[in-house]
Amino acid sequence: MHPLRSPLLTGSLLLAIGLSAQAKPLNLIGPWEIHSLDPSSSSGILFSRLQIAETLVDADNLGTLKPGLASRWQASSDQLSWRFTLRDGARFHDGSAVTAANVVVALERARKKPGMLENAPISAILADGKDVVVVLGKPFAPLPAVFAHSHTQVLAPASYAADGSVTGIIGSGPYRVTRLQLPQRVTVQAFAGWQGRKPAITDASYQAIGRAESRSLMAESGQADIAFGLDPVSIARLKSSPRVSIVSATLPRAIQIKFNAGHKWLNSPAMRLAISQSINRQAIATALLRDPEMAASQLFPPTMQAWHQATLPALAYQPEQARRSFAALGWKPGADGQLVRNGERLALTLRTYPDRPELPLLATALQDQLRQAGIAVQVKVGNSSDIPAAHKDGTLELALYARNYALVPDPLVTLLGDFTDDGADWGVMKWQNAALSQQLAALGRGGLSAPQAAAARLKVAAVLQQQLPVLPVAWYRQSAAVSKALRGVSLDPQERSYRLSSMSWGR
Amino acid sequence: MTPLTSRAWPQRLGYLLLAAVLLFALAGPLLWPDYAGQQLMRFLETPSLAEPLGRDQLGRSVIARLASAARLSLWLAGLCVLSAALLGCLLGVLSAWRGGWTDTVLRGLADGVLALPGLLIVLIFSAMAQGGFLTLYIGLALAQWVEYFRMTRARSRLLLASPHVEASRLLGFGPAHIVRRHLWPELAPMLLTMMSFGLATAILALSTLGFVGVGIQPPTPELGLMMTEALPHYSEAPQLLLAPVAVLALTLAALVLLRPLEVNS
Amino acid sequence: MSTIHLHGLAVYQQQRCLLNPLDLDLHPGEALTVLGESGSGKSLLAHAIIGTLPAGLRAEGELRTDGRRYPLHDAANRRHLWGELLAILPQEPVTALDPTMRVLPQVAEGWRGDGHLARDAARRRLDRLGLQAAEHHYPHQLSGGMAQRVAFAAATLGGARLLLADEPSKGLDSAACDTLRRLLQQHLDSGQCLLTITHDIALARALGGQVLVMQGGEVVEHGPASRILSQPHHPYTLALLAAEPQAWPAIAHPAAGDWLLQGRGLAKAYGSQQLFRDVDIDLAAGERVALLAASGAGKSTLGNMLLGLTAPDHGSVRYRDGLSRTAWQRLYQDPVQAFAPHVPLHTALHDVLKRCGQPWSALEALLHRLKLGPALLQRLPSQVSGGELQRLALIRTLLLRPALLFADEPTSRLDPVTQRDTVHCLLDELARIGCALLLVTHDAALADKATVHRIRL
Amino acid sequence: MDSARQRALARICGQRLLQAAIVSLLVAALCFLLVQQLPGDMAFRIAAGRYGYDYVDAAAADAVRQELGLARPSWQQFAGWLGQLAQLQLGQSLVTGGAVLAEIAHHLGATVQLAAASVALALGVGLPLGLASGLAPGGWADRLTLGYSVLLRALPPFLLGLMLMLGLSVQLGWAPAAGHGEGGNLLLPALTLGLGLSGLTARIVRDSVLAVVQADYYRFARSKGLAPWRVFLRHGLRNIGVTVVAYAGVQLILLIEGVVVVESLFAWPGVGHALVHAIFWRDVPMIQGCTLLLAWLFVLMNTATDLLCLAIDPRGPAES
Repeated sequence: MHPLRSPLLTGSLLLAIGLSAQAKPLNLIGPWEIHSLDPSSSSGILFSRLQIAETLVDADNLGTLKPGLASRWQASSDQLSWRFTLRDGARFHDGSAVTAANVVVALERARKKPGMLENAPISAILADGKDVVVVLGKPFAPLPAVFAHSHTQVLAPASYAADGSVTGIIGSGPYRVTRLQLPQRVTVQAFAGWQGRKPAITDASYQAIGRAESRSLMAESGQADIAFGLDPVSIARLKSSPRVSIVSATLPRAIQIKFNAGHKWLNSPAMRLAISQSINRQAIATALLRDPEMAASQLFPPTMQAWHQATLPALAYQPEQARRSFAALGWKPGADGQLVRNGERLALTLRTYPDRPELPLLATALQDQLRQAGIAVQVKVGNSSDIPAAHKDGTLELALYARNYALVPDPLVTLLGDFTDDGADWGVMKWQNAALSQQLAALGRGGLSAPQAAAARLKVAAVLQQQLPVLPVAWYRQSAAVSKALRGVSLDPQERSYRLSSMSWGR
Repeated sequence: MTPLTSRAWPQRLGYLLLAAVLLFALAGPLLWPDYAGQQLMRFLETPSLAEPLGRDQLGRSVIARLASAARLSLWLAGLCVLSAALLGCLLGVLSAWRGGWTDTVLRGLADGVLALPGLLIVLIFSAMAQGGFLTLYIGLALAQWVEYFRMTRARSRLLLASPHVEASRLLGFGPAHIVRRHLWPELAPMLLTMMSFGLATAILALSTLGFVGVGIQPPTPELGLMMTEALPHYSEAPQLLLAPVAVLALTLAALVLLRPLEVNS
Repeated sequence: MSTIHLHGLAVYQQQRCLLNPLDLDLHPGEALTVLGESGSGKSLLAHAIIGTLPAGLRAEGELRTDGRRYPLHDAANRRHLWGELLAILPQEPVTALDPTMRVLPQVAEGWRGDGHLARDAARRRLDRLGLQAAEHHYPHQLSGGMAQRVAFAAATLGGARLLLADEPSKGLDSAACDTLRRLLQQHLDSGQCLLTITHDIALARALGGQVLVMQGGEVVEHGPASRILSQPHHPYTLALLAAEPQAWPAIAHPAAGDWLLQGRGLAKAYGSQQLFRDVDIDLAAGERVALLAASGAGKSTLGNMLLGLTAPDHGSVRYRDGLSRTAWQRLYQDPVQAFAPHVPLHTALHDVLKRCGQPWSALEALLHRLKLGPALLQRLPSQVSGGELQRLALIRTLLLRPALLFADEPTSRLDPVTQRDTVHCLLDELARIGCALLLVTHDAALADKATVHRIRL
Repeated sequence: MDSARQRALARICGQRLLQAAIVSLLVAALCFLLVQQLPGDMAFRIAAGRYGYDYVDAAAADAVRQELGLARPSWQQFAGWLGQLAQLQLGQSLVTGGAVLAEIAHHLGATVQLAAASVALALGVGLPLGLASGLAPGGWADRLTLGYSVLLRALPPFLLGLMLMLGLSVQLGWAPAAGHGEGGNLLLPALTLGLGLSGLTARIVRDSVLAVVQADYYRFARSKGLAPWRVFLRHGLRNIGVTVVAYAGVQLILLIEGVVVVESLFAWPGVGHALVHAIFWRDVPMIQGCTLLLAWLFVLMNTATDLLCLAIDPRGPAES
């Protein structure tokens, strides 16, 4: 190269980088297509994550609630009515003010749809001046957490068509939508009327890219600045890429196997424990998740600080023990190694779904590990709805899925649904435990002192560990590939926000 | 059949490749029978003498999976092509023989199916039951029969209207004789050519379906599925991706080369 | 205009001589016609002159004209003479015309002079040939005769001095043959040279000039047409002339017997084109009838109708009772097309024997009588000569002892000698079993000799 | 235009219309079968599509069932659906609730854009290769083209796409790897499809060049004294065009099939992409809509090639 040209070139490059730091829009990619604008749809959460729409309540990394559109909230003394006071001066992106009446309309619409609000015993939502009042049928301590869920997004009245369908996203967050190209792309820009700190990233767009391999290649080639939903192997590879770094957060999510506890073979805790002992979680986490720490020793991951119990004995791989337990239950290996009892061979069906790409892979690994233990497992990879459907008609035997215990920031809401007496689609099946129900109900009513609550949670975790109505397999670490030019990137363990407003382009 | 040595080199190469793939698909599963056994802690083991292609992400033997996948692809594709050819030929001859309404209806149906690209038919069928061999088979066979139908019908119509068939009829011969002496010898070589091509299409479709995620379900090894699974490992274990790609490419190249090539220099 | 000389013209395949050296002089206005049997190397002659021999063949000798010499072994040195000195009259005019181009530009592109004048020249030429209405037509809209005239116009518009016509009358009916003759005559009259290669003696006679008789790659006789075609010396030429139907001695025909079939008020149309209507026809056992008409008049259709292969639009056919379905047989114009192409003759005939329950000896007797060797049966239909195959086709029908044989131009593709032999065999064998004959032909002389009654459509 | 050509035009349009009608019926029947055969409860699947795997449960499924009237007998649904189809209303997506026609209309533009770019690319590469090998059969260009086409035939489109992504995008950084809406996004998917088609195109062109050059009329034109290049221009190109166009019409099926895979790989928001998603969610009206649209697109392209044939060759396309 010519000696003079080199500094010139460097200079212009620097200039270009400097300029681009001002103007360059941020490219986010993820697997989620935008099929609908309705907050209750699976796409709704995207508008929360992009900080376009707000909910009344927000949450931090640990799920501690903090003000959102409501600046404070207060339960009545009988715990049957909650009052949420709206933030002063909040405005929608179309310039109109956020009023309590608007919020009530949005929440009433949400109540008519299936979703999170069903879990709370709400009898009415009313506007009272600047306050929104929620009337309950019975006490429900985690109610504010429910109003942190994206199903309860507050959209401006102009977002709705006459028939109640959502035609546009007019929220009140720091970013406003500039362009919507369903099902692939949303482009946003910083909202000038936002009351909080002005975001450094002024322009961003989210694009849905269906295949994981395409996403990792886009990150690798620098086409995308942040890529979500990467498979473990790509993450391992991208760690050595010069362009991107990997940012991770452990999620309050567990990959677990649901048992049909009413099944004639699966109805004893001893049997379920023996199956648990046949599973080498360490190997699965190492080989498939590339993350040995993610081998689940109990249901609740350490990131659920309040619920994770360090004192519980860990679930471990004990094939010898398992063999003895099977034998004690009458299951003896036949000539081909498969367990037989009274002429019946131990064969089960495991259902799972491909929406989370690691699940079929994990199912395959589990299938082989259980085969070595003498259990013939047929893996059925189908639609995610096959699991609740099979739960309903009672044909389910085993199901492998990833359960998010932070659908709302307080896991109690999900636990109350999943582990109550009659079972639930994504929780237990034909299993109940009076002690556990009692503890959960007490937590739900609220009013327990902190040590009492902690004791109740320990009891719940202990029962689950002993009875194993669901079998924890692995925990979950969310990772994203992030361009090295970006600063201030962190992942929200609650998966509520991409935190665009706190990022900036580095120098 | 003309002897192998008198054929053009591309064809000879095609036979050689096909024989190699067939040998691998038939003998491979006997030599390396355990395609499902995992040794999780030995994932992505590099190739060794015992495991010539190493182990995959679940610590399974790659060569065993590859052999089994090759056998499955050839077997399923062969079955589809045979069924499609049989159905297409029968309907084609029927249509040409009966003419009239039979012909009109069958031709309309064939035209309709023709406008429905094969992959779409297979996709719709796989949507009905994921991973079922039967649906895949029906879908692939239904997507392919039209070609055979059209060819058989067109040729048979010409042949049935030809003087030699008329002469045979005047001589008092019945349909069996006409099919055996007049139609079959004309149709057979074309059918063979089409079937080799159809086989390639079917194998390709199978692997594509595996890639789209509606084909054969794991852990059954299938070429497209193996590629999809191996894809993330392309940099850490390239042999994982290259092995199924090579088998697929060699099979397809063999089938393409088998076609009598129009090299009339 | 000067004479074109060909000196020492010969064709070799490696060391083997396919065409022995010969000298030719082509004088303006005088036709030169090469007569000979198939495979006598006639077509090689034309290719050697133009420079289009297939790969592997080599020409020797030279072409001399206007004081220039063109050695024939170098095919490329005559390329620039195409259209200017050498022109070719295509054998099959329909396929020689570009299907995607209108007639006028196809003719005009042969023009050698000023480009502006090409279209006018072409138009004038087409007018002269009576094709003024067709100049904007596409080839597929032309009849066979029109296509022939267009091809002639296209080949000759450039004014090439030598026109080469290779088997120009092959497959043409008599009307088209007449047109062809007139065209070639016109060409000669304009003072050009013409080299025609044919086995059609009538055409050679009509063109006059010089005649060259070839047999097995060798010229056996050479001289003016008037002498050679009336007083030939060489035995081959003699045989060729004697084989013309006109020259055949009269044939004794058997007497007709009982009625065989009656067709009444027969009519057939294809689309809007009426082939024939109100045709009455009677055939009696052993009777010999010729069906004469121009091409496209429905001769074959009528024959098929009588055989029951085609249903009439109107009218009906009555057959004498007591005859089996296989009593009605047919011989085809092209015997190759009458046999399943991939089945050896042995198998094909064996199938027939099995079907009619006759012993192998019946076939052997027939083969013997028709002078065919049994070794022939090991071959495929395409590997047997036309005359032999037509006789095998005859044998195949005779095995079924037919009552009527419908022979559709059975000899029109054969050279005269083979034609004569085949027709005589046919008549002898039919007389032996008392079978009637319905012969379709466009050759009036043949009809005269081979049949008793004639029907015109 | 002469009457023969008008008749041919009418025949082509009639035939193709009939074909489109039959394929519509076929797709409708297949989709009906699909509804009948679907394993599991349709309402559950739709709920999974709408609300996501974390939220699909019996309650959500009940709500969907009520809203969409899925409790009706399937034949009633099908009858209503056929009625809609007859009025060219493709119904509403079971997942998003939006009108299928409107949703696909967005995708159609992307698919057409991709298809056009691929065909242009295939011709750009395939024509010169085919001409070069057809004019010198057995020569080096011919052998090269043969190898090229065999290689491309042996590569499944998804693999070719991945290789291009890795090479052009990750290693060289010449083009965006996937996505839509930025400049250059079209390059890789079009290249994947176009290269795949070009191998075949080259062989077709080569064969038809060879056939034309050996044809009687071509040799006759040569013998009229025209220079070789004039013969090629006057008689070669058009006749080669006829066969190439006619055959290309049949091969367009590869394009439609490729579209499905390539769009999914490159996240190109076309009809094929939508189809794969719809199949995943068992969104039957959407499957029907996408399939119909792709089939109609194919019929339309075939009609276009037929008409092009007719424009070049007065005899019109050969009867199918």
